[in-house]
Amino acid sequence: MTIRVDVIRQAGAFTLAAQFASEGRVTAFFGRSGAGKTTLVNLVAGLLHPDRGRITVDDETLVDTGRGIDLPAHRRRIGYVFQDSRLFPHLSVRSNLLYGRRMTPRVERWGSLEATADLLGIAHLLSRRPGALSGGERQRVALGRALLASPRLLLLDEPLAALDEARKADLLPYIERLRDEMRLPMVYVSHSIEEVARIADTMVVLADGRAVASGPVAEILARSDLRPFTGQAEASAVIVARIVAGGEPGVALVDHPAGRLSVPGLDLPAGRAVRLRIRARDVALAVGEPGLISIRNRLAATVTGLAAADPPMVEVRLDAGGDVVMASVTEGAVQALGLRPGLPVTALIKSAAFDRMSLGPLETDNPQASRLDT
Amino acid sequence: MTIRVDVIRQAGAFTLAAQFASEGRVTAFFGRSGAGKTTLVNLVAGLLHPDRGRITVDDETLVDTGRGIDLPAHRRRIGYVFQDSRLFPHLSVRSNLLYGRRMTPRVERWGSLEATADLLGIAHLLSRRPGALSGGERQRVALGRALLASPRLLLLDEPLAALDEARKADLLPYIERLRDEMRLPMVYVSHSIEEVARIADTMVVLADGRAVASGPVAEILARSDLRPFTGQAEASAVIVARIVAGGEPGVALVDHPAGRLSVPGLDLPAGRAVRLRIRARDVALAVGEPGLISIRNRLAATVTGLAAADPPMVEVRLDAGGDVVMASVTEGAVQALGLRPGLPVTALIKSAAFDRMSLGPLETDNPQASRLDT
Amino acid sequence: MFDALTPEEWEAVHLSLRVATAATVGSMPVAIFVAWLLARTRFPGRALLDGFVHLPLVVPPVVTGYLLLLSFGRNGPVGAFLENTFGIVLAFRWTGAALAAAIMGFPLMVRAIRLSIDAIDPGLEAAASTLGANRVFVFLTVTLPLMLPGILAGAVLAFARGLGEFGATITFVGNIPGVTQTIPTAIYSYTQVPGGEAAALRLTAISVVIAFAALLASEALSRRIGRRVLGK
Amino acid sequence: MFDALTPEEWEAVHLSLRVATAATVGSMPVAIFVAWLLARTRFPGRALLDGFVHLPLVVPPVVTGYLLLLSFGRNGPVGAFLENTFGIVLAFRWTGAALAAAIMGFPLMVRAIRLSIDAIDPGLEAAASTLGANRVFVFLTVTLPLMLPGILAGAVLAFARGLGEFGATITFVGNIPGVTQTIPTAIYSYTQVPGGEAAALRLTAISVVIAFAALLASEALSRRIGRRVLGK
Amino acid sequence: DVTVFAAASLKNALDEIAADYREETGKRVLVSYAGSSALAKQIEAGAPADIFFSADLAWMDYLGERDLIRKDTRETLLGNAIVLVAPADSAATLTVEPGMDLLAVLGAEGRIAMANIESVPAGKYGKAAVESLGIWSAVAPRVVQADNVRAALAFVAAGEAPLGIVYRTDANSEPRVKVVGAFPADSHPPIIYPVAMTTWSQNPEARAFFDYLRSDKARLAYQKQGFTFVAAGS
Ligand SMILES: Nc1ncnc2c1ncn2[C@@H]1O[C@H](COP(=O)(O)OP(=O)(O)OP(=O)(O)O)[C@@H](O)[C@H]1O
Ligand SMILES: Nc1ncnc2c1ncn2[C@@H]1O[C@H](COP(=O)(O)OP(=O)(O)OP(=O)(O)O)[C@@H](O)[C@H]1O
Ligand SMILES: [Mg+2]
Ligand SMILES: [Mg+2]
Repeated sequence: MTIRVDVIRQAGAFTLAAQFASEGRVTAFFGRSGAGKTTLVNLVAGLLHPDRGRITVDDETLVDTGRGIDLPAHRRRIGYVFQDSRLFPHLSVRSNLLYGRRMTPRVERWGSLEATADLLGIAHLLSRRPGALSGGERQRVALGRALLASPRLLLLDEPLAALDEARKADLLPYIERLRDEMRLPMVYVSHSIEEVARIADTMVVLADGRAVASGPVAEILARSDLRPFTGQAEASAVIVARIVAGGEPGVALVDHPAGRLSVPGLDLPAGRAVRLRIRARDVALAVGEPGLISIRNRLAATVTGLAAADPPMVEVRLDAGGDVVMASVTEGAVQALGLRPGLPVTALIKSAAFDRMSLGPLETDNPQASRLDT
Repeated sequence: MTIRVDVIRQAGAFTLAAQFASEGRVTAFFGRSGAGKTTLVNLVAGLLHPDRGRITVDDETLVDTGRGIDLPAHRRRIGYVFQDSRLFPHLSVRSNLLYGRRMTPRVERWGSLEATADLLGIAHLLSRRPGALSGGERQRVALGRALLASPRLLLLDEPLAALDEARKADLLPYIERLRDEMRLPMVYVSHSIEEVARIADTMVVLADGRAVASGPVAEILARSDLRPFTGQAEASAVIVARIVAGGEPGVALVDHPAGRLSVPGLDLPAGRAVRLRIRARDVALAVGEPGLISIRNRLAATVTGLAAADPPMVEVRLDAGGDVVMASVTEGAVQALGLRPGLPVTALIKSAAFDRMSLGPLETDNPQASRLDT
Repeated sequence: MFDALTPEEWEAVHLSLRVATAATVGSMPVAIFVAWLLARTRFPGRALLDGFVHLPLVVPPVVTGYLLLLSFGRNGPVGAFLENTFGIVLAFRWTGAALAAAIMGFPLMVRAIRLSIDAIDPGLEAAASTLGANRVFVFLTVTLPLMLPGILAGAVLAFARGLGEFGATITFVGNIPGVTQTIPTAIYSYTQVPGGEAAALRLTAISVVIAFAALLASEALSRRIGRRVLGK
Repeated sequence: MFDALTPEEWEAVHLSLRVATAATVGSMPVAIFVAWLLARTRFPGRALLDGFVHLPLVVPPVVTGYLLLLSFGRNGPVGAFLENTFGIVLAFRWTGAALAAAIMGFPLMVRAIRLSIDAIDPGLEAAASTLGANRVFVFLTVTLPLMLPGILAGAVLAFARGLGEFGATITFVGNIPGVTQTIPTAIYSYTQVPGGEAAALRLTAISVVIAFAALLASEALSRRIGRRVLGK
Repeated sequence: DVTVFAAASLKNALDEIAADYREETGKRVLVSYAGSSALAKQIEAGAPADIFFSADLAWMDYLGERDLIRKDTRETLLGNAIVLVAPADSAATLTVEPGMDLLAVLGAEGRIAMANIESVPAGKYGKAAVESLGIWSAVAPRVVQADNVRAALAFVAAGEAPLGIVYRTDANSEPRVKVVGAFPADSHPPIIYPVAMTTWSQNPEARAFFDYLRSDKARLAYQKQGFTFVAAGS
């Protein structure tokens, strides 16, 4: 799915002027509070209208002020999970969930009330009114309601912010299944880099109403010029590897050109490509043999550059089998190890450090996956 | 501040029956969505009333159904930042912020509109109406409004959930200053263990309307029987160490009985005690002398136990200078290193892995700090 | 008190109920539509429509009745048209009394409904539209149910007003026992002759009782709706 | 049209404005209080109060006027009390006309305000109380401002009703040119003589114009309030 | 059924006559009571009235001019008188005569209650009578007009107005007022109630009841209410 946006919209003191094209199956809108994420999502949904510009999804023009096109929201078939849940207060949870279903042609429906409610953990709430739900419960019902309308594109505005970690961990795989099995394209608004890295393949970084960057998640997260927007602590690389047979139960062995990794918490069949986010702060470096230590994941790499980050940390860029990997180490360590460009090193990555939030299977037809086969 | 709660309240299908006493300066209410956190906070605020039971804060009885006491909300002087921001729609942001101020006796006021607005990054919004704010902006105004009423106790119901990482990183130190400098007691509802570990000294774990555990944060997080509630990936230890002179700029050297650590991102004077959260997944173990690796923080420790966690991970409990530290390693590593109780090991902790969210100074009068001097 | 009613008075009570009910029920769809137009749309002539809706409040009922007589009477343009085209006669029929009551209660109903519409969060309607509901469906499934408190309040006002309507009714359809004589016009007759006060007060008490019953019913209904709509 | 008004008619116009304004302004605090009682409290006799408020709608205006005469006349219990205690005389004064108009418009005002109160999120009042505001202060700074749309709507209805009020007024304070003769009583006189229609319609047009102006003003105000209250 | 449009002040008399008629003939008579003006305008607008019984000459003339009544049936049936009344407990004594001192009885701010002096017959007659006594200009500012004679009577009965001018028929039946004096019949135009059949009426029964209205039985009913029976031509 390709989303092309080139719009200008002014309201009060805030001007949104965003231009980008996103090729990904899941596009993340990322940016600080007040950057314009919700405004942009509303424009895509058809709830706000641009002063000038156009938005297309694949070949369909949603709005084009030049040509006088503006498809009304209800004809866009774009699902929207609002930042505030906006449940219908006069309807039971069940009726809320089923609201959009009536409007969907029978052949295009997918999912069922029971399955969705079970998955979201709201099956026991079906006969309640929204007024008697907790904050997180409301948000889950809102998600179910949008899904059961079987949209062609799903907009999620910080859908997990109100949820606890355990619930998040339950829901993320479901969102992935929507992405991979239902092939449901999504726009995902979040300020959690973990979530973005796990779910999205493309991201658009917004700041002050402007799209300051857009592109593949791995590229954006690796760009140090975007660090002010994406966050220092979150410098990270996203690498793609392929699952091989032979892991112990609950651990997947994955092959990467630079070495073999064992990744806990991944339960996918051999042959499947996966996306792994490796945060710079989770990578340690060894020069020569590291000794008897518990870190068993090792990638052979070469230092390609050193960049000063927040003192005293230094960001070491590595080439690991063609992928960029970063390590965040102290200046002291740089000196002690004599790190310099060209030096071969071993990147040490704890198995436990693969973030559960950012582990996910790759869309099977993602072009990144094919690289592994060459 | 001591908060004692022993209440029963039934509404619809949900019964809250919580009993606990919290001694801490900051008490976290922690639990899954729908566990009853908001309900409990409302009881403390005086917005809901227990069917039976009592709530006292220090020596003051807020409500006691037995004695027929029920202090009205407006006389409790308890600030409340709601999960939904509840700004007054008819007032400007400025008037919202100043609303509670008029009611506060002049001598008890602290903070100023300008300083608070600057800190919360809402100074440019003062003349707006709440209707024209983004989700995160609303939440910041709500926080400012509660603070400017100069409460004696502040209830924060997931105050940071709607905020981006950068904004969270800005606000957390402010909340700490409220805790340490203004000595403002707080109840903090959150499902982020990082935040809880950083802010709170006591935590109450809620599940299905019951307080399943309460006590010092470090203790609760270390208890493996509570892992179903606190989350597997989040197993962590909280250790207390004291800052010593001699760190490079931006890195604090801290002394712990088991060794010296350098911690980036801590800017506190020497002599100050700090609280460090060390997540099990960030700790690697070495048996014998490790090779030339970038991990420079090493604590001398002894294995005290091995506990199976989510396969293939094993949680290794360590005694490091009297503090419990945990390391999460794979079964493969346990075998390779021959880990067993009694084995002396070196705990390796990357400097970069200290979570910015969970780094914070200790309340100066915290009893844990005095242990360091013995 | 009740068994002291003459058959003619019983007829008046019966007729009043019929008139007030018909007026309330009949004007409701129109009032809902007009309220929605006024609250949610901008069109040229909107202010004029708004003013027009309020006219029956301002214009003395007798004048309203007279204007009705001129236009809806058998010789009036609208009345003649209705009679020739649909065979509907309003003048000097209970239907005319219902029309008069409907018109007098109309501004009350429209205002109450408008207030309810204004209180609806447009975000809910937006949410419905993203779920595929077109404007009409959004209106029927979201706006209308959330308007119920206003509709109910408006209906109570209009019903009560319909029970009490006198000036326009007697001027438009007269005071013919069993045909157009409602409680208020019957009361009027009594007040115009010596010794009629007791009968007038008795009839007044009856309409008060009826209105009270309607009010209690509406309050009960509104509590149910309130629970449903606002989850209270 | 306007210069065709006789001085007496001008007086009636002037008096009508005064009566309708006084009725609206004077009854507003009471209406706000009663609406609040009905919407937000439960007490024994609440249903009775609710019914009582609606009475002026149901009871024919002439009867209302007659009951006013009996109780607020100089010899009536309330009237005598008011005169002896405060020196306030209502009978045959414009103040009596204002009282009649206020009573007739009261149910309309109360209902509109109640609807607005019901639409207020109690969470906002709870928030205010955690900021230290006591019940009165919460009411003044949160509830009352958020009620403004309803107060305004109620005021427009009551004002319009006051301009059009006839039956209760003439029965209570009669028709004394320059003292109690309002536009509707003047209109009524015209309708009672053959050939008086033109004059009646002329006066009607004037009250329509006045009501229209009030309506436009209220709409402008309500747009401002709407922007403020709902951030629209 | 016969439909009669009658001035509201005739209710008691006509109700009794209609009941008698029904007893005698088994036929039902519907009487719509309202102000003469409203009735006349309704007849003009096509109301289904067979008989118009007015309290006012002007409105009967109005219909006559428009050929809405059968002029050959028009007849003056009843007469009435106007009297000066005061509350029953009033000490006022007055003789109705030219130049009488009404203001003395009214006191500093008392008012005299009358029906509307321009539009309601009782008011018009009252005004003419007071004018003929030569004191209208003094009395005029003190007049409080009601929309009908019953409301004027109520002002006096409630003690709000020290004096009032009303029909004798009303005064006689109201215990809370007493008649202070009667105005001479020549001090005002004759107070008469005309009746006629409408041109619209095709109802053969109407004629029968129209005749019954002039019967001796009916006459008793009118007189019981205090009207004088003045059937024209008789
Ligand atoms: N109705 C409005 N009128 C004027 N300005 C508005 C209006 N609504 C939002 N804004 C402003 O537009 C900007 C973008 O708002 P938006 O809701 O798109 O932010 P966001 O990126 O979604 O932020 P958050 O993460 O806090 O939800 C903010 O600065 C906000 O103050
Ligand atoms: N008015 C009500 N009537 C009945 N049940 C209610 C009502 N309000 C909340 N509940 C239920 O009470 C439970 C606790 O709600 P509460 O809001 O306290 O949860 P919470 O812990 O704050 O959750 P979250 O993290 O999602 O905000 C939930 O199961 C909810 O469904
Ligand atoms: Mg947003
Ligand atoms: Mg909650």
